[in-house]
Amino acid sequence: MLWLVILAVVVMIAAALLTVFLRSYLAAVAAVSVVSLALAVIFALLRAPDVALAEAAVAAGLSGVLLALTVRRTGLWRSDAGDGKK
Amino acid sequence: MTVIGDIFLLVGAVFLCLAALGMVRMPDVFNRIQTGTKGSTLGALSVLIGVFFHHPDWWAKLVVLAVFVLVTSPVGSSIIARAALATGLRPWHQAEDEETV
Amino acid sequence: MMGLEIGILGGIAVALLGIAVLLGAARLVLGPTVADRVVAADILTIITTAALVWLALVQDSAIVLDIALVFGALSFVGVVAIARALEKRS
Amino acid sequence: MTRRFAMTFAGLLFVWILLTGTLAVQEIIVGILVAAGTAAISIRHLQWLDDVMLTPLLPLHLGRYFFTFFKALIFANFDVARRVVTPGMAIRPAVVRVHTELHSDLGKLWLANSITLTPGTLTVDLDGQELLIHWIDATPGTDLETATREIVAGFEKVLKEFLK
Repeated sequence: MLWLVILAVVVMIAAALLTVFLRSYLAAVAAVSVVSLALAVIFALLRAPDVALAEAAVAAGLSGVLLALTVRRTGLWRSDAGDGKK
Repeated sequence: MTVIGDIFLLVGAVFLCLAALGMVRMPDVFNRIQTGTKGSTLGALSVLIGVFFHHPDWWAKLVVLAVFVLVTSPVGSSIIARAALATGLRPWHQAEDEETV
Repeated sequence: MMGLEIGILGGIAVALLGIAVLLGAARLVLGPTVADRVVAADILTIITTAALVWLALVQDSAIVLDIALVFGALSFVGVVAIARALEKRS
Repeated sequence: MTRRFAMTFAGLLFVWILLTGTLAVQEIIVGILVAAGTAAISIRHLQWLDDVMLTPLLPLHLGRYFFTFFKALIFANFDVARRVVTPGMAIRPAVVRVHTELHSDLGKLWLANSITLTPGTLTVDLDGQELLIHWIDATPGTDLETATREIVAGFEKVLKEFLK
């Protein structure tokens, strides 16, 4: 079990670093949703199912949708550099 | 019963693992979606069946989850493929030309 | 850590799931285009849903199934939203 | 409209019963209220429900569909697994455009989903009656148009029994 928590933490940290360093906003949104995914798994592993439920509902779903819609509405994808059409 | 459940769980894990491996190995987005979505759908279904053999009293929620995975996973992959097409990723261009001839 | 018993087959299944998560995360980190990363996130959510169902079995608590359900539903909506936003940038 | 309401209501109530997992009277009453409310709100956006042809034979057709579908899904997985573990790239991607005879949105969605989970094919785009299909392995020499047509026709035949 401990190894699973460590694995989830590693994935979470990787995705969080990716969120910071990615130049494309949309890719960063995808990485953020992976962060909250890993966080929900950690909560579930640590036997806090109610917290995990809230985390899955709010962070994985709503914040991803909101961020994606924001990127779409504000046209921030125009400032994408490099990380896109290849 | 438990052994059958374990076998289904194992098969599901193998297919999920193969799907992820396909994601890493395939050369372009569309092939990644192909390998990823098929393997993960059957893998998830197989895990659900395995859990059903361990805990038959959970059947109702497992059925809802199975229907959910079956409906959403192909829709999700199709929509990503469509978005990839819209962003201008077209690795198969020559093949398409050959065909129309 | 928590004294949960997992059989040998179950242990192998966990290891495979862990490898699958790592491989998916590798595609998320490497993937040259945005679409690659979104696909990786999508596959990771499906793997996670399956892993949560399995976790419900290990912890023997049906509420984890609810987490899997909510998680599957909302992450699908999230992936669709990202894909739609990606589509618009063409 | 009544038909649509009845279908939505029945479906939602069924899901409610599955999720709560009991047949206790108070749960059912709450479920009826919630299902009726949700159905009343969402009914205007559910035009696709009109595409389902309700016949006594519907369960039979659904069963036949799922039989074909699961056979294809399992075959597809072994196919994909073989490609993934084969050293080198065992793929030759190509793209094909095919015409479908299904008119309803639900029918086309269902067809597209089925194709995505069939061996070697992926629905990329749906444009009117045209499906854009990506092939993972277009072996030279095979007639791709015909091969795709066959796959599409196989599902179409089953789906046309209960969808417009």
